[in-house]
Amino acid sequence: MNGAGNGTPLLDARGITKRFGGLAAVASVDLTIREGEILGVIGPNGAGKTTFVNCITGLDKPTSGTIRFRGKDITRMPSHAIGRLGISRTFQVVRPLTHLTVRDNVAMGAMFGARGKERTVSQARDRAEEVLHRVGLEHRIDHAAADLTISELKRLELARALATDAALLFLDEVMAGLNSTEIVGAMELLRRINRGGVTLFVIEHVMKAIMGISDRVVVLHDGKKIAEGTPQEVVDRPEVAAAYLGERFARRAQVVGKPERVKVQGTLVKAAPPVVEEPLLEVRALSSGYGEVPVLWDVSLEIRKGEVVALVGANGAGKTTLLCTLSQLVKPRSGSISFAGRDLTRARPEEIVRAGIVQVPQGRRLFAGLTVKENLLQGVYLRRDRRQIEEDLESVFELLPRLEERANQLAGRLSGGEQQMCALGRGLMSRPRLLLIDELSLGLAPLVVDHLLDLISRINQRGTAVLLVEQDVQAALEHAHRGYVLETGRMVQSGPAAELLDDPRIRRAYLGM
Amino acid sequence: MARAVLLAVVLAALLLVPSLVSPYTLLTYTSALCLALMAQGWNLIGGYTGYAAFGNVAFVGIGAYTTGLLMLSRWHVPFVPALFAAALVSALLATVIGIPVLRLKGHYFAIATLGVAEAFREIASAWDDLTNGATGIDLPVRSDSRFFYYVALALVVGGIVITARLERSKLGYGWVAIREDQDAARMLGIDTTVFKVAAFALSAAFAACAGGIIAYQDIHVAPDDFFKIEYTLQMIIACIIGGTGTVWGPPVGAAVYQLLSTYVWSHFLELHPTVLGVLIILFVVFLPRGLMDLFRRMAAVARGGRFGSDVFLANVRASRLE
Amino acid sequence: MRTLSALVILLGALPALAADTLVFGAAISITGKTAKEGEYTRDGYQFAIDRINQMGGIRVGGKTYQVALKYYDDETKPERTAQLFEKLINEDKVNLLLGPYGSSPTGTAAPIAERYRIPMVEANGAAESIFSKGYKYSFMIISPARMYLRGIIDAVRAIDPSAKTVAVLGENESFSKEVAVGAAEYARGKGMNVVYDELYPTNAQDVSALLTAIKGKRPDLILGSGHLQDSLLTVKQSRDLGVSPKAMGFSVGPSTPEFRANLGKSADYIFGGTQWTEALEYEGDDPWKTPKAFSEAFRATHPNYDTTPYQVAESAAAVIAYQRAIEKAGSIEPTKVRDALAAVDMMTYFGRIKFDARGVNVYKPMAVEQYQPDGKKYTVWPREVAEKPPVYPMPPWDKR
Amino acid sequence: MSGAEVGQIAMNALLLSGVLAVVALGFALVWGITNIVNLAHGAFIVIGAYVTFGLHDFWSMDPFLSIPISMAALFALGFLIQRALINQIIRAPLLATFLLTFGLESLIVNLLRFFFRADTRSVMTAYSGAALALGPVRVPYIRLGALGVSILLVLLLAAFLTRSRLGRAIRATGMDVDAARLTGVKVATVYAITFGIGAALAGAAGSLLSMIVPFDPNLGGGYTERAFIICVLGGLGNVVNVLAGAAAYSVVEVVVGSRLPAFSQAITFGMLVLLLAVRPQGIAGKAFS
Repeated sequence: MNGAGNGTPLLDARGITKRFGGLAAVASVDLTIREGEILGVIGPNGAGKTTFVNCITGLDKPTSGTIRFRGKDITRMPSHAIGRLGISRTFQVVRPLTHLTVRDNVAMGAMFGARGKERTVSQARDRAEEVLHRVGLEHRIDHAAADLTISELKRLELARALATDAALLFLDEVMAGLNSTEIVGAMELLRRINRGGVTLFVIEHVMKAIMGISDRVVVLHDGKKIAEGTPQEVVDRPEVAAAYLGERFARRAQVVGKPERVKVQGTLVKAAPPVVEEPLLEVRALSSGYGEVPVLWDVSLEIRKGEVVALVGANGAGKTTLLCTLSQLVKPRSGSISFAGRDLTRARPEEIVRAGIVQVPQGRRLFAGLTVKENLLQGVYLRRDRRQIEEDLESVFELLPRLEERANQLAGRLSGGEQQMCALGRGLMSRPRLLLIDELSLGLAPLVVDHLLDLISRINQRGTAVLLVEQDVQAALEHAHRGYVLETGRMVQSGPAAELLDDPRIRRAYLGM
Repeated sequence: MARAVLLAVVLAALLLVPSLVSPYTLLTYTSALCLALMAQGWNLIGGYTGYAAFGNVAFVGIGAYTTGLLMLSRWHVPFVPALFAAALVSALLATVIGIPVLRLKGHYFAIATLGVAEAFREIASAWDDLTNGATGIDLPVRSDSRFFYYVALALVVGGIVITARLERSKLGYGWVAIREDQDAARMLGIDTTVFKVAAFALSAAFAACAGGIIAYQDIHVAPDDFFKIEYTLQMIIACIIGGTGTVWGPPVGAAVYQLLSTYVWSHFLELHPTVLGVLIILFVVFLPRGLMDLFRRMAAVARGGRFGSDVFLANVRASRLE
Repeated sequence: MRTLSALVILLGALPALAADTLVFGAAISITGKTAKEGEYTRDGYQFAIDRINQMGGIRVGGKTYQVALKYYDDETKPERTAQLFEKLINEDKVNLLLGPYGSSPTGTAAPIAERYRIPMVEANGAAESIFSKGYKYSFMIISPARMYLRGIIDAVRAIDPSAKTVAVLGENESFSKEVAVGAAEYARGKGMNVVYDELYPTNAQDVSALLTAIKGKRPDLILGSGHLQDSLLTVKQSRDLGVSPKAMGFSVGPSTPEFRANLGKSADYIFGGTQWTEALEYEGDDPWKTPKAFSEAFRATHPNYDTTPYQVAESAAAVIAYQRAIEKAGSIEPTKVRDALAAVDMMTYFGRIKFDARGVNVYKPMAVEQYQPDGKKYTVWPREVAEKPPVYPMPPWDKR
Repeated sequence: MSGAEVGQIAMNALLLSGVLAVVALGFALVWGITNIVNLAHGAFIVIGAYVTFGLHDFWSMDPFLSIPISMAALFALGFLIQRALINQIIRAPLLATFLLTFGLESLIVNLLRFFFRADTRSVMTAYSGAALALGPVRVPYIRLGALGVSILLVLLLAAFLTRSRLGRAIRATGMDVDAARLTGVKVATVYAITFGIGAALAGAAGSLLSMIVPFDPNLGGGYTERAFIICVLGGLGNVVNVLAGAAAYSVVEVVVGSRLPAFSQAITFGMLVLLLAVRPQGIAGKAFS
């Protein structure tokens, strides 16, 4: 598509297998990365994408197979030697050097990477400044990495990898958690980097991005390569749709690049209209933050009984902070929270749970060493009514039959989607009147996300109000009655979900259309 | 500029100390300097590289024995060359031990190093032919307390200069990168094993110098007196009091710790470990980032910030659990 | 007692004191591993000093000096001891030095005494290695470590010449090691077969592994060298494991009151080497004259002591040796006192005190004590001074 | 080595592992759940020993009967110390908690020494020293009883952690604090209870040890070290891991102790370091489950 590769193989991986215990996370994958191309890699969670990158970059040693970089065998090389040869990467979960400044973070790449030997410390710091300009982080140069927002951290990681002067960059979900506008910016940045002569290997769940920038796409599933080709070829393959995309996204993917918005309809379960107009949660002029840093200013919000409300906004806008403040994991500084007529502004977290507000946190946060059933039972920690607990367990199993099959498995062994189901189940077990769901789809394959969104609607139809925070703004609004827009800690807009979907400002800001 | 003047004044004062105080007081100052030296060494591995080493006392002991045995050997090596040889031997041993042990992380590294120190203590007790076992060895007597003071002072000043230079070098940057995130550091091309072993070996050399000085001053070297966990704890406490991962933290912390413990000990004869325990607890709870951090905050106040009890309580608030 | 010593410390702080008070300085283990023994040492020093003061002080020429003790806690850490001696000499300007408790602290204190040419009489560091270095200013009032267990071997051999095998186990620490080595050498010299001879690490809380190995060797005599806790542990675990030799003896332990308090009847039949017992029949030229009188006087002022530990007696004897030397020297000048000490030859309640060229007391024999089934402790060796003959052999643990 | 000796060594190892399991369990629980390496664990053990000694000395209470009292007293103490002190820095880095608990250890031991002097104590009963003879192998009744108590405590703890609501909450909190909060767990209380249980187990261990070995205030340090090694050997994963660690450690200590006593610690630690070098992440996972 854009800057195509010249075809010379840069990195050649043959028969890469990585076993953990008996399980093959990667099973004899052959993959060639050509000089100058952007190779996109997609696949459901647990497909082995990150493990594959770990094998190439030396963080994991492959069980078998060979890796050649520019013809040289690097299979058994330690990471740092691989790094010095000119291969660098970012991490799926950002790993900044937290206590150092942005400049020093990037300078590390410049002083130790492929051309580190040629630079002194001060030259490396100059080089860092240059790279930071390129990724647009120059205004944060003297801040500690700890002070950056997620999207800034993603750029910082990219800058650090770039500063190593690597010829080949592995980018592991650099766009996860970015909103649509940011994604457009990130795509542009990656193209620019690629044009500068850097070969890119991009793992991404954001289909729009992968379709938009990749010269070629590889699909991994269960540790095996199931498809390879141009983006369009791959999307058209039925097994890819079945394994990964799901019907809805398959269709959406085709939309990419077209300027007008295409309404996606049909199989979606739309939210039913709320039953009552009675207010359940009332938040007035709430402010909060962490330590010295304020995050939320004067936020007001209302949720009525039986309603699904979507909360949207850019990364770092304070969505998770708002949820955590409602759960009292973060203490409010001013303002009030009232729930079903009770003032909960100064309540402790367990009182919030008792009152009927339950948060399903970002990243699931299951108790990995407890079984699925124990996780669900932990959800009823505050309840003592044994018989009803049994009934509730039955009804959660009925709603989420997967969980019943896995009841005695450790939660840590579940796939991403199953984990999210377990987290939802755990939340439901305490019979919440209001469910706060944070980033339902984060890190999940589109097919799974579809299923979970349907579940939310069904939970709602049983009478539970839902506050849904979701990076996929469109999906969230399509499943909500009303929506709120949070921008840098302030509530800037609210209204019926359909209106927000059609609001041109929202579409521009968050849907990138 | 003001800083340079201040440093010169402090150095001049330190050089004059021996003519101003009694030999005993000088002795406590020498002890403080030796502690500072150990703490400076620990700071490289524990502070900059972020590895909670709990066995650095092994190198104090090895330094003491090497210095002593060389001086007693048939070559009668003079003290200063013996001290340098001891530093070298310790550094070499640290390299050999470090390669496997530095693969460990967190608590596991801590206990493994603790174990190494214990093992060395026992070897020193049991290896009669070399170390004269539990009886220990006796060094030649030298009763010039100024000599020990100046040697220790020179090494501490050298330690400050070395630390300051390393902090701005690639080695120092690499250590900090390892402390912050080892995998990320590796991916940037840092050979973490080499960097960590370098930090460990250097810290061992510092500890060995301190051990050698103490050995020569105390005349007698026995396993239980040198391979004891108190030294490890003292160097860590000194670092914590001063501030880990800073150039000035360890010497400042060592001075404060020595002052405190001398004071406590002479005023609370039977309860001094209790009082010292309470002091450690107070420092850890209220000033976990050390005095250097406090000084920085105070400097910020001088430039127009505000200052209140919340300087201390902020630390509590940051690390307590509601 | 404690208030008294606190008072002394307080007094020691007063500058006016120096005029007619003679101050002894010492660093003693008030805390740490040998805290208990440190207490005995302090109480012994203080008891003798109080007694001298009651009698009017020490007469030097025409002048009479009151005597005081200035001490610090060395935490049973030898390098602390060294620092404290520096402090005592330089800051507190003490006149003369008394030894710390234990061989290692004594080992670091001796060179400091040497450096400042101030004599140190010590009563609690029995490791001979200290005295092989040619120090001129250190004097040891007690028998050296290697002698500690000889009496027990002699006693057993005297009753039962057929006792042939001996097992020695000791703590790996300078004093106990010398004791163990001395005992094994002596036993071999007497034609016995040393079937087991091992050291275990300091602070051991379990010696059952060693005892299991010893049990297999079936020795006639088991000798232990360590500190109180080690002997208690060895007896307790021997009984648990049914290790039942014909006799058992320890360098430290049986002579302390805690030994029977902790072991009850299991303490019976066990031999203990001791520097001194109140049953010994010395007739001395000192404030108390006899061991019995010393012991009674001490217990009268220290009601919390049931018996008088030998550490108290030997520590007090160090002060008495000083008293004699100072009076002989007619001066409190340290070098003169040192020369007078070197020439001391006196009989005391503690036994005869005369130092050899190394500074070690030459005439002091070790005694052996034994708890007997009546629950009392008797001096059983040397035969000439024994209160009762030793009971031998020791019955098996379950036949008592 | 004779058959009788081998048998006795094996029996010693078995008896030792029972007590060490109780010593290590409390330590492992606190480490696994709250991520605190409690260097004051040994001090708690000493307090437990003194409780039993005191009750036996003043009221002639049977030492085995005093175990619940010792556990209750230490539970209360542990709970309070956690709430008042450790809770203040629980989220600070490893070193801070290491040092805080070290300061506590030094403080407690010194206070004990101040009040009880440095005297060596031991608890003597009518049945002290009596032993069951299995052929040439002797099994002292007290140690056998201690083994029984250890097994009972281990079973009780395992049942509590897996069967009870509070036990499950403790494990959940150990895995994810915030998630536990979101299910309504009062984390500070759960931490304090966990620390209390750890201290109570230390108290039980101290009571048992007071019957087995003579002790003074310095008894504890060595046991903290052992608990640490056992946790590393066995891993913190769960009760079974700790038992395995205690058994492995006991065998090493007893066997090495009977052959090469002077090198027992060097060999034990040497093995530990080797083991860690082969498995740098420790033997098992981290969280207690």
